[in-house]
Amino acid sequence: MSLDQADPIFVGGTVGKSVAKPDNLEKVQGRAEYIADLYRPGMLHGAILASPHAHARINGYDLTDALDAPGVVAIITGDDVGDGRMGAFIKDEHAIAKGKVLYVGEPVAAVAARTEEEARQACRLIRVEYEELPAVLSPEAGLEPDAPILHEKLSEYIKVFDAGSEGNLCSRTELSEGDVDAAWADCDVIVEDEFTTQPQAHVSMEPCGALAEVDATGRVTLWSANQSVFRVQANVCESLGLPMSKLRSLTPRVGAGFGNKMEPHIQPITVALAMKAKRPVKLILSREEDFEMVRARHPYRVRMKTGAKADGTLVARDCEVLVDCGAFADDSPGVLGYSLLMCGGPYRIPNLRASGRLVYTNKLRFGAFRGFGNPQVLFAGEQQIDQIGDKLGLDPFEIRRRNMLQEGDQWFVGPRIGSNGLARCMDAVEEAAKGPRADGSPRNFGLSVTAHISGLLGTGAIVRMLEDGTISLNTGATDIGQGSDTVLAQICAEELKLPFDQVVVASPDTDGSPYNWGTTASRVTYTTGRAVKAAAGKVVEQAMDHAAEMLDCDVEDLELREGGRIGQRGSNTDVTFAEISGRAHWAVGGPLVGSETLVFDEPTHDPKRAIALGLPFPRIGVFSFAALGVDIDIDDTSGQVTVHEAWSAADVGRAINPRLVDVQLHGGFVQGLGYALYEEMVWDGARLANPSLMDYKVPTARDVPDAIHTFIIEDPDPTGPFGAKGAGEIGLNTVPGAIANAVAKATSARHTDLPLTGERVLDGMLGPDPSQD
Amino acid sequence: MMAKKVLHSLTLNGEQVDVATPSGATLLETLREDLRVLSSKRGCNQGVCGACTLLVDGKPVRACLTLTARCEGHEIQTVDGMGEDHVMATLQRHMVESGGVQCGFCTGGVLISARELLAEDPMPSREAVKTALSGNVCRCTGYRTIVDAVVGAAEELAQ
Amino acid sequence: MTEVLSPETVEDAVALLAEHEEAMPLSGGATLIAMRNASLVEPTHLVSLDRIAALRGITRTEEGGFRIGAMTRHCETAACADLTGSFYVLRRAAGMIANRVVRNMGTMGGSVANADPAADYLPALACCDAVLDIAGPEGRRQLSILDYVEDWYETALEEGEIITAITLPAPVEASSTYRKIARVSGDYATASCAMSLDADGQGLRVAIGACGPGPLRDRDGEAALRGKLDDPAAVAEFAGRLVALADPVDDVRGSAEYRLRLIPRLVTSVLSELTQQKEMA
Amino acid sequence: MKIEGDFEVEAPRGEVWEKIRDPQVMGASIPGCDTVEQVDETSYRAQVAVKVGPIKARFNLLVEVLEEQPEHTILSRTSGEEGTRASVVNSDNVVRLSDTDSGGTRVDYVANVSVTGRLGKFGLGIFRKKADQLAGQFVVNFREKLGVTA
Repeated sequence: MSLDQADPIFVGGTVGKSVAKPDNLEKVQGRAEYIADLYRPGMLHGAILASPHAHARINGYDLTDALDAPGVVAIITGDDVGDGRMGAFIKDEHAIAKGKVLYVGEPVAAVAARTEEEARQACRLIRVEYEELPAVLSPEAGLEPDAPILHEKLSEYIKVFDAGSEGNLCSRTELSEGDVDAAWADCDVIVEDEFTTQPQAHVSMEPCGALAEVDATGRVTLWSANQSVFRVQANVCESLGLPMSKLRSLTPRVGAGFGNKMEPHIQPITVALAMKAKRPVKLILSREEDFEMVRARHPYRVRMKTGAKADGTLVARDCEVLVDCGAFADDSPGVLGYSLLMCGGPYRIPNLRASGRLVYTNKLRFGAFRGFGNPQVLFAGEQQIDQIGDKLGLDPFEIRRRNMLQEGDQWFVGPRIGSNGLARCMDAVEEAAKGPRADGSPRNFGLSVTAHISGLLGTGAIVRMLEDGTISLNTGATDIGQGSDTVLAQICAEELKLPFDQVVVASPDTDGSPYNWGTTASRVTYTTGRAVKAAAGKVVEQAMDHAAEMLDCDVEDLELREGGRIGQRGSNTDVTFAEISGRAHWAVGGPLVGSETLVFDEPTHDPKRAIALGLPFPRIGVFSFAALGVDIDIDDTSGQVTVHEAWSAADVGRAINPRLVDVQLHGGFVQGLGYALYEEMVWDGARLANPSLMDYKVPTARDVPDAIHTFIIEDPDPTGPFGAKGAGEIGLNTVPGAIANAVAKATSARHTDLPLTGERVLDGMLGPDPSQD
Repeated sequence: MMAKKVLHSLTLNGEQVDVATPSGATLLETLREDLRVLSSKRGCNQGVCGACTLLVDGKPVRACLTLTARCEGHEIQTVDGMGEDHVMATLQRHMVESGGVQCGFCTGGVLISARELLAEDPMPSREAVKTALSGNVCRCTGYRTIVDAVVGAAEELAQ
Repeated sequence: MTEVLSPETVEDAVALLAEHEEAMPLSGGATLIAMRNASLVEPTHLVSLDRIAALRGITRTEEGGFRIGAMTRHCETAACADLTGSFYVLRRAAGMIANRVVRNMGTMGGSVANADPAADYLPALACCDAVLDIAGPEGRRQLSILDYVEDWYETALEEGEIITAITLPAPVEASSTYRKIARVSGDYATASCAMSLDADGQGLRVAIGACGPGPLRDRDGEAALRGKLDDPAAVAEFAGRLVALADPVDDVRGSAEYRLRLIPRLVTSVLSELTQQKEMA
Repeated sequence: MKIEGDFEVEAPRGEVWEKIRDPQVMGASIPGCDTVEQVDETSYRAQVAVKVGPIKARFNLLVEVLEEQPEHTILSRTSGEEGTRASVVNSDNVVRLSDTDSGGTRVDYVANVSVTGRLGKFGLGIFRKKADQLAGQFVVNFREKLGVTA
C-alpha cells in the first residue's frame, strides 16, 4: 500500500486531539518546497562578500574585475542603498554595510550571476578599500570611557522606547519593587555569585535564504525563510526606502527558526540585487555564513544576590546583567528587558531589583532565540534557590513550594497571571522522579522551574466560508514546522464544529493575510488562536442569521451541530453550511466572512507597585509555567555529563494538540541540553572560530536519553482560546539550571559558567590544578 | 563562459537519466541544479547534518560529498522517488502519525537512513535506531518521535 | 572547476598525480570533498581511486596478519569479524568514526593520508604496529605507522605518493579496545586511547590520540611497565611519560590542560576495563 | 590569536637589531617567504606561502613599522590577503630586544594574528600550532643569517 492510499489520517479532529500535521505528508515524500527549492524563470543566483574586519571604514569599492567575471549580471554595495535603517527596537541597521563594517562576516557586497558558483567566484574579485578601526570585542570594553564607538549617530536613530542609548550603550533597563537595600537586614541566608553564559547558535537545519522578483511596475515579490512575512516586509521597506505597498512578502515551507528567522537576514540584500539586476535573484546562505552573519543567543554576565529567612521565605533579590548586543540592536533590547522581568522566577520576592545594560560590540548581532533571555537568568536564579535550600535543609521541591506565586498574585512589576499550574507541574515531576533508579542506585537529581509568557502585539484572522461550506482560514502566521497551522485549524474547526479536514489554512501573504507580528514569543496558539476563535465565532453568528431566515425561526432557538449544520433545538430539521453559504454567495447577504484583529493590551507595568525604566514591552502576555527534573550521570574519566532520565512538565493552559505540545517539550529539552552541556560559539579575537557543524556540535540522536518523560498540565487561561497558553519556549528554559543543580548534587561543586563541559565538571571535581591529580 | 559541463548517465530511482553537469560537481549539485530533484537538502555541504542523505546501491551516503562522476553505473535512490517501496511507505506513514516530522528539512535524510537500517536489521532496538540516525541532525523534535516512528514501522512490518 | 580522473591501476593513478600539478588523490571523499566545498582546497584534478580493484578488501597475510586495502570503507572495517584480539581496537575505532552514513563513504587510506590529529584510526593503528604500503613516482615502499606523522598535518608521504594498503603484522595474543572522549557522538576526539593488553596480563600497548600531531606511543615505557600492570604507581609513571610526550592543542573541543589531564585518566580507565574483561573471560 | 615566545642569540644587540630591520634578512628567515620588496624606509612587501596539510595559501603581505626605539623595540603591523582566494590576514607585532648575561641578545615577540575568510573557518588549535611551528623555523633561519647556531 503506498502512502497515497493509506487510511485517511485526518479523520475528524477537534481541540485536544493529536491531529497529524497535514504538511507532514509532503515532507516525508520529499516534496515540501523550502526557499532553496524555488526557481523562477530567468532567475539568477546571489552570493555575498563578507567583511574580513571587525570594525573598519569603507573608503571605496572597485568592482571592475568582478563585473567582468563570467556570468555576473549585477553587484550591489552600500552605495546602492539609501540612508534607510531598520530595527525592531532601535533602527540602526542598513540593508548592507554602508560607510562602515561592524563585524567579521557582515555583508559588504553581493553579486547576482547565472550560477551560485559564478556569483561566489565573482565576490572574490571585488576590491574594498578599508580603513581599519579599533574594535570592541566585549561589553566591558565597550563601556570603557575611551572605547571606539560603533554607532556614531546613535542619538539620531529612531527608537521605539526609552532606551537610554549613549556611546556604545545600546539600551538599559531598570526595574524594582520593594526596598532591596533595606531588605538584606531581614535575611538569615544570603547567596551571591556572578554567572556567565555563552553564545549559542540556532542551527535551524535550513540555512537562511530569499528569492526576490520585480514586476513590470517595479513592485517586488519576495519569498524567504522567515518567522513573519510582515516583519520581512517592514524591514526590507525601512532599509531600502520602499513604500510597504511596493513589496509583497511570502513564505514557502520554513526549515525551523527558533528566533533566527524572525527579524531580517538577507532579504533586503536579495531585494536590492533583484532590483538592480532586473531579474529574479535567489540567495541561499551556506551553513558557515548562516553562523557568521545571521544572529545568535546572547552571552550574559549575571550578578545575582538572593536572600531568605531561616524558614526559607525569600526576602530579596538583586540582579544585574551585562549583555553583549553585537553590532546591531535587533531584538536585543527586548531580550534584556524580558530577562529582567523574568529574573525573579515564579516566586514571591517582595524586594526585587533588576538592572541591565546592553552594549554594542563588533560581533554579529545577537537576537531572539527560544527562551529570549530567560534561560540565562534562570541558570543563575534556580541555582541560588537550591543553594538557599541546601543551607536551610529544605529539599528543592520544598523551598520552591514555600515561595511560588499563588493564584491572584501579580508577576514582577505588575502583570496579571491568568492561570498558574506550577504546583501541579512540580507535583508531577516529584511523583514520577521519586525514589532511586530502577537498579536501586541513587539519583543525581536536579530541579528547575520557570514561567514564560505568550502574547505580545498585533494579530488577526479571517475565516471565510466557501460556497460548499468548507472553510478557508487566513492568519498570516508563518508555520515554521512546529504545527501552528494545524493548531489554528483545530481551533477554527472546533468553534465551527467541523471536522478538522474541512478547514484549510492559507499561506501567509502580506497581500492577502491579516497582520501577524510573527511566530515568536510562544504566541501563535494564544494570540492568533484568540483571533481565530473570535473570527470563526463571527462566521457562526452570520450562519445562524441565515439559518434563522431559512428555517423561519428565531436565532435563539437554533443550535450549531457537529459537521456543519445548524438546526432548531428539539427538532431534526436543519440546514447545512453548504446550503447557507450558497444562499449567502448567490442570493442574500453576501459571502460569509468573519474577521478579528487584536493586540495584547494588558499593561505590564503597575506603577503602584514597581518602578520601571526602559521597559521595552509595555504589554507583554499571559504566563505558562513549567518544571523540569533531571537525573544525570557523570563520566569519571572525562567529567562529561549525560542525562539518565528527565521529567518535563508544562502548564500550557489547554493542549490544543497534545502531541505537538509534547514535541515542543522534547525538542526544547534537547536544544537546551546542547546549550547546557557543549554548544558554544567561540571567538578568536574578532573571528568566530567555529562557524561550521564540524566544530560547533549539536546533540545527535545518540546523545539524548530515551527516558524523557513529559507531562502536560492544563490550567486553562481565562483569555486563551479554549484556555490555551504558549508552549514553544518553556521546555528549553529550565535545562541549564536543572542540570547545574544536579551537577552540584553529584559533585558538590557549583558551576557558574555555561556550558557545563566535561572539562569544567572535571575541574570542579578535582580542582583546577592537574598537578594535584 | 559557462562552466564546462560533462555528460553523465545515471540511474535515478530506477530510470536512466542523462545529465550535463559541471565537471567535478557533487551529486547534490547535479540533482538540484541540473535535474531539479530537490528532496536532498543542502544543510551544511560538509557531510555533517545529513539532510542530503540518499541511497547509492542501497547504502546511505551524503550527496554533498559524492561526486556525480563516480555515480555512473550505480543505482541512486532519493526519498521523493521511493513511494512505491513498501518499507519506505510504512516508515513515511509512521513518521506522519508519530509526530516525527516538524520542520521537515531533515526528514528525507532521516527516512533514507532508517530505510537502510530496516534492510540490515528488520527489528532494531531503540539504541540501534539512534545509532543509525546519529548522522542525521534534527533540531526540532528532540529525536524521540523519530525513533518511535522507526520502531513502530519495524514492528508493523514484522507482523 | 575540478576534473575527475578515474584510473584503474595504482600505476595509472600515480602517473596522473605526477602529470597534473594541482591534482589530488580522492579516496572516499568524506573529508576532501567537504574541504573542497568550503574552498579550503581547490584542486584542478581529482584522481579518483575507487575503480582500482587492488586497493580494496581485507585479506590475510602469510604472516597471519591482515592487509587492509586503502579504499576499505570504515563500515567494512567496523564489520570485519576477523579483526579480533589485539586488532579488535581497529574495528572498535572504525565503528566510532563520525556516523553510519559517513562510515559508508570514508576509507582507511583516506583517513590515514589526511592525518587529522584528532581522527580515530591513527592511534588504533599505532597500537597495532601497522605498516603503510605506499606507491609513488619513485616506486613502492613500506613505512611504520609510528614513523608516519611528522608534524601537524604533515606526514612522511611525499608529493605524488598514495597509500595503497595498511598491513597489520602477525597478531599477538591480546585483548584490545578503543576509547574516545568527544563532545557528542561522532565528533572528532578531544582525546582518545587505543590499548591492547597481552593475554598473559604482562604487556601493554597504548596509543593516545588527539594530544599531539600524531598518536603518542612510548615503547620504552611499555617495556618498563611490563609485568607491573597491577602496580598503580608504575602505571601512573607510564602515563606520566605519555603526558610528557604530549603536545596538545587548545581548541573548541577542549583546552590543552584538559587533554593532558585526560591522558592518565584514559590509561587507567581503559586498562581497568581490559583487565576486568580478562578476569570475566 | 596571540602568538608569543622568546629566543636568545649569541650576538650583540646592535647586530641583531640591524638584521631585524633588514627586510632581506627577515624575508630569508620567514618560512615560505619567497620575495621581499622594500617599499620605503618603514615598510616592505613580501609574498609568503603557507601549507597546512592539503591546504595551501599564498599571502601578499605588507609589513609596516609603526614605531621603533632603536636596538630595543619595534611595533609593526602585517596585513595582507591571499590574492583572489578570499582570506585576509592581519597581525600586530611587538619585538623587544634585551641583553643577556652572556653578552648575547634575548628577543621577545608577541603577535596578535587574525585570519578571516576561507582559512578563517579552519579550526583554532591547528592554527596556533602551525604558527608556533613557523616561529620555531624562523628562529632557526634567523640564527643562521646571524651566523650563529643554537
